[in-house]
Amino acid sequence: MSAHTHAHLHVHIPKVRTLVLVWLALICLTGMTTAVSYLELGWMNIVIALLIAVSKASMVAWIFMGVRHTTSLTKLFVVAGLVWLGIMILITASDYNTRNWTYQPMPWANNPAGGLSK
Amino acid sequence: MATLTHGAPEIAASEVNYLNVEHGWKSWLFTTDHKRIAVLYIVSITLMFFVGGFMAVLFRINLLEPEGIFAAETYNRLFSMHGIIMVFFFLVPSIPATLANFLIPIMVGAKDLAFPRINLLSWYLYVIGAFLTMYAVIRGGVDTGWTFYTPYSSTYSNSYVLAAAFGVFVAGFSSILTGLNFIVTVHKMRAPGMSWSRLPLFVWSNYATGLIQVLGTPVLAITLLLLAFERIAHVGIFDPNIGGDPILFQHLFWFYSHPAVYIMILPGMGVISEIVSCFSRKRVFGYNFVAFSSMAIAVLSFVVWGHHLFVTGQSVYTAIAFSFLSMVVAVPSAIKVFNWTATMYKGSVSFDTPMLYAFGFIGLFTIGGLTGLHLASLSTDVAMHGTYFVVAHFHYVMVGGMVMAFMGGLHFWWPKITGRMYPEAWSKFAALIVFIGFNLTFFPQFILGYLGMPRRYHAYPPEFQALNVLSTAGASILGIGYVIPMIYLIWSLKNGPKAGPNPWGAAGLEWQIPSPPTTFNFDETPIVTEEAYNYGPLEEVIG
Amino acid sequence: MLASLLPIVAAASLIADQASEQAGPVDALFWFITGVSAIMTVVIFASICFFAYKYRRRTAVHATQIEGSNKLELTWSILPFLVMLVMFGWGADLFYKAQNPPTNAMEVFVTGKQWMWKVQYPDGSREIDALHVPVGTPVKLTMASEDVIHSFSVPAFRIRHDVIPGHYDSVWFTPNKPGKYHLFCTEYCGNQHAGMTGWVYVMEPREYANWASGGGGQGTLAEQGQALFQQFGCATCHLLDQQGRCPILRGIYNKPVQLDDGRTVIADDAYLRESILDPNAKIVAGFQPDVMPHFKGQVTEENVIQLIAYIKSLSPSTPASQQGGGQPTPPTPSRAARAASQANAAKPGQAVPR
Amino acid sequence: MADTVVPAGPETAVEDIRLKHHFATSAQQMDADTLGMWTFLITEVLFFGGMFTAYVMYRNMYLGAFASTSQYMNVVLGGTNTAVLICSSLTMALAVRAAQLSNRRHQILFLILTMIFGTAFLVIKGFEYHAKWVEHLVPGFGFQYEPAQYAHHAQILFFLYFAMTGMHALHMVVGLGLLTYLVVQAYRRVFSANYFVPVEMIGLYWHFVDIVWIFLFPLLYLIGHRR
Ligand code: HEA
Ligand code: HEA
Ligand code: HEC
Ligand code: CUA
Ligand SMILES: [Cu+2]
Repeated sequence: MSAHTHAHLHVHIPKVRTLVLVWLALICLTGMTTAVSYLELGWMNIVIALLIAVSKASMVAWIFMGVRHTTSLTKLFVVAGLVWLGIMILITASDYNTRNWTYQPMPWANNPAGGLSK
Repeated sequence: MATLTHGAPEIAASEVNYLNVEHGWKSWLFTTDHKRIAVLYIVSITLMFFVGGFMAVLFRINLLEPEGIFAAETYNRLFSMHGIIMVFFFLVPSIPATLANFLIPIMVGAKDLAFPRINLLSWYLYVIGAFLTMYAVIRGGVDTGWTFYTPYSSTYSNSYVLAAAFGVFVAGFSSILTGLNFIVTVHKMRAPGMSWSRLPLFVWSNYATGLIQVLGTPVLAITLLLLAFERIAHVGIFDPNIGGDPILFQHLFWFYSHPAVYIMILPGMGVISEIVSCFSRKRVFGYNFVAFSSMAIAVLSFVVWGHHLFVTGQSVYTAIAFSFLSMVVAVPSAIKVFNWTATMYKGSVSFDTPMLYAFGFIGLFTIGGLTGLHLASLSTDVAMHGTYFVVAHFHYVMVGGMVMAFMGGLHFWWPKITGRMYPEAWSKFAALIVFIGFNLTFFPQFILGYLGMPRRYHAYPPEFQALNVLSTAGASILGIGYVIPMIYLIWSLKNGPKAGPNPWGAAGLEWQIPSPPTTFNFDETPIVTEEAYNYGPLEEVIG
Repeated sequence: MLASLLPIVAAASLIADQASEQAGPVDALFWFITGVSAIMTVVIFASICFFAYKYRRRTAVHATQIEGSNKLELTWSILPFLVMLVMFGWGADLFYKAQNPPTNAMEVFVTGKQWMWKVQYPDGSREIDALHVPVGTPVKLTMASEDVIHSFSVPAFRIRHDVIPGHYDSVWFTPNKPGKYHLFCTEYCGNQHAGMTGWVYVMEPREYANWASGGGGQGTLAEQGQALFQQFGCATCHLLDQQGRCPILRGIYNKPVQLDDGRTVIADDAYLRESILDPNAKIVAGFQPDVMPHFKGQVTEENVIQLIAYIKSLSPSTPASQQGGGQPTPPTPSRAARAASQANAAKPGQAVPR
Repeated sequence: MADTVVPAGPETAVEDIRLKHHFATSAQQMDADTLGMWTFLITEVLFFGGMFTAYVMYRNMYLGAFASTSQYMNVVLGGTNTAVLICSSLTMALAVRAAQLSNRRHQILFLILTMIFGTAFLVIKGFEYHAKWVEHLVPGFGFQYEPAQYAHHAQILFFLYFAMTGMHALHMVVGLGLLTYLVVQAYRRVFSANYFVPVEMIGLYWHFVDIVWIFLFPLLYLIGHRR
């Protein structure tokens, strides 16, 4: 119960230096992601772009939004939000990415034509 | 159970309470008192229930004749509006926005929900949404079914899809705000000593419901928005002609709407836990499991939505996974059913009206849930999808389950909400009528579905007539069963005997304060020292 | 009043028809789940009634407070779950096995359209809201929708599949009982959704052969496609073109096609359909986009089926399952002949030697 | 037990009048507000999430078409806007800090800077939208696209582009409204080290909107590698 009173008294005030450093990093990463998009890396392009985006977003959340100083409950909520987004995207994608499987020739299905695909 | 420094029962009824503290319509329309908002909600959703029920009666009449009585157009609009109104404007807000809104702050020992003004806002959003939808009804209705499947809804239907979709969109935010308020209230507003393991199970189940509302509803909102764009500007997002995928709409829709069916049952399960324990005078058997199963349902409900897409051409492998997960999500429901039953074991069971509804709930939900397994199993779903079997399944869980629970809860807490008792004999009679009417309406539909009668048909092959006539007969009995309580409850507002603070001798903070409660529920924050459902010997408590 | 209901009641049968080889196994599972449900419902009803009676409230009788029992909880979580696993496994197994039609399946094409089912047979005959099939022969339906989502359902066969606009869906069954069965659309598709019904006629092979020989008249599906090929001007490019502006369609069916973006796709029905309706969606390597006109809106799904049948017929050897596609030389055996040969086959439902 | 309620004691007696009646302490109130805000942000994640899901599915299906839209996306403006938003996030964070330190002058200054960046973002976005309109790239309004083979599927992307950036812009507009409110309140000396929750909450919202853009930028502007 003391957590309450203390959360109130001990507000974590970020240092200006920290904030500016994060800002600098964000700007650099923006440049970087743009630059990388000019290279031809095939499927790596999207992976790198997303990695950069995720790290930028984490910095904003962690420092600017102060997640690092919040309660573990808040952290849990943040993670839950992302996990739920992940559930939606991954399961939906699992449908799209496996839809054709049964309709393609399969060793155990004696059906060379494969019938109709979608 | 709680040490209250004041609030002797006798002074309660004549004192100032939340109902009479202020007068005039403004004091109601601008109130931030969760109890008054709950009352506003009760009035609004009851209205919507009767509108939706009236439509059901109309289209059930149509089904008396195989060729149908109304034009196809009329029928289609009736069942679509029936589904939309019943789901989004009645059942989703039914228990959370009324009973839970009223009770959660009291049950956790708080003066109000965490965000009283947001609570009021949520009611206004509900009303705006309802008006938009009623506008659609008056202009001629919607004929897409409550599921709004594309491309029919986005390109082909020439009914008032936009108005209805916006209505649901707005009402969705009302639901989100209610859920958000519950979550924060349960986390942050509990009275000293009210630990998680002492929370009434009603609070647990509404907390779980809140999670679903918060995590699921936004997806419905954006999906309906995309649908609206597609309909207005033909942008192609769900248009198969240019490569859009109509099944994507279904994925997004059911990502919300499957969890939503648990929004439409979890609060009811909470009510049943309270009622069964009170009228058996026993702590709920396996409290931890019942509480935990609510959370399990909330989480698992998000990974089974694809069982609505078994015959759409969804990937076979994904379908198999969804079928498996649907079985998994059924387990926590089973746990609850068994625990309620076990609670009565060695109890001291009385048969007051709320308990009758609880019996109804357990039995009918079990049937509804078990027939859900027919649908969760792949090859039987292929045979039964789109037939009356599905209609019967979901009315058993939604009407036989949730509406029963709502009625039970309403009777249980009616003395708390209004300070008056309802007439006992009439209420028992009505409960019986509802039970009989319900089964007569919907059991024949299982057989119809098994025989292959498709749903959403305004005309059907003549061999299905007998069962349809039965079903319609049942629906009229059921309708009467709902009208009777409506009458005697209103009657009881003026003429019912005054209720003391604790007419049932129930445990729980809400029974320790006057009926009806004062505006701030507690004059001093209570300090909780005991677990929920701490039923002692009978004589001591009833007062 | 009640008496007037009697004839209706008498007319209604409470046992659903089983008219396909799929129906039996599905029903077995259905009755298994129903049996379990009935048992569980009875158990729960009975315990509620028993407890309610045995422990009904009497004056001065106190309840015994019981916390719960982990052992019990585990039992009634795990046991039902195991039973449900059986339901899941059984259902998934039947479902999975029902995915791929046997190679000797007879192919029929179905187009759903607000609010009718149009049926096309390989021999070129067609009907609306009716489907004739010989008993004992696996039938594979290739289904397309002209407008919204429909769902092809024959309750007596326990089959059902949505027909989604924009691509082909398919479903198959082996009818095993002659008779006349309901065909329903079970996905809501607008005003006359309830009118989108028809009949499936399952006939004895000889009877079927008779019926089928009476049809025809307009040439086989492939011949109809050939006519369309001329009519829509496909031939000007794909047959006459000498400058290599267009790919040669001879022999492409079910062969890999190299696309200009490096991917390779199989030229199956879905691909051919897309190539006709939306040629720009996939460009064959070495050819220009925008040369071939869009045929969306000009050719119906039925036309597409005919065109594809023709393109198939240009391929030297069509695999067995596609035999319905028809070949110019030797000519496709007529449905009548096929059915007759089927009638002679030892067991219905088994592969027919060609 | 962090979640229990502190009974009214000497410490809470000195709390200021902004404590709403149904809270026991202002710490409890602040906790509730924070949790409420985060819960709201989760709903926002899933709200945008629906569109991201659609994006992922269609991108998977129509990669070529999606990549080809890169030539129409203005990376310079998009990149500038990313930078502008990041700057606004910095000033927002500084504004919260100023409020926590009871520095009214800085607070107003940083809030106004944030608003300037936010407005700049919307103006640039407006130019981009205008360009798309001129180039007939608005789905549903005479959409035309080269190379023609990708026209259909590119239209889906452009719809997602407008839906996602439009929804994002709408959030920015709401944010600007909230910031205006903050400036007025700050001017009236409402905020201090004792009471800065509204600044912090609106700050969270603002940063969240920034995060959405951080994903939109690579996903919409940098789909295909650019030559
Ligand atoms: C309150 C609402 C509610 C609830 C709680 C449920 C609960 C369940 N539902 Fe239902 N459902 C709907 C509302 C609901 N449903 C609606 C509205 C539709 C149709 C939408 C439309 O298309 O319009 C639908 C449709 C629907 C379908 C799609 C059918 C189709 O269209 O083809 C499926 C398929 O899997 C399904 C499954 C289930 C399952 C497995 C459960 C489970 O959660 C049930 C769990 C409960 C039990 C199993 C009973 C208790 C258990 C025991 C007593 C233990 C004993 C058990 C054993 C020994 C096995 N439901
Ligand atoms: C969520 C809650 C809910 C509730 C409470 C109900 C309640 C009822 N429902 Fe509904 N129903 C749905 C949700 C619900 N339904 C949904 C989601 C669908 C799917 C829609 C779709 O396909 O898109 C559906 C579809 C549906 C169908 C299938 C239509 C079709 O597919 O063609 C049928 C058919 O019988 C039906 C019947 C009933 C009946 C008889 C009641 C009764 O319980 C109603 C009882 C209430 C009253 C009768 C009103 C009170 C009385 C009066 C107003 C006085 C006048 C009455 C008399 C004098 C008798 N419903
Ligand atoms: C004006 C010329 C023209 C006409 C008319 C035309 N096509 Fe084409 N067709 C092309 C070109 C060029 C291509 C290759 C580019 C592409 O894939 O779109 C092609 C590709 C195809 C393909 C894919 C071939 C492969 O090898 O994968 C099919 C199938 C096809 N056309 C069928 C038809 C049909 C059927 C018609 C008539 C309804 C038709 N075409 C009319 C020019 C034409
Ligand atoms: Cu076609 Cu319903
Ligand atoms: Cu479901």
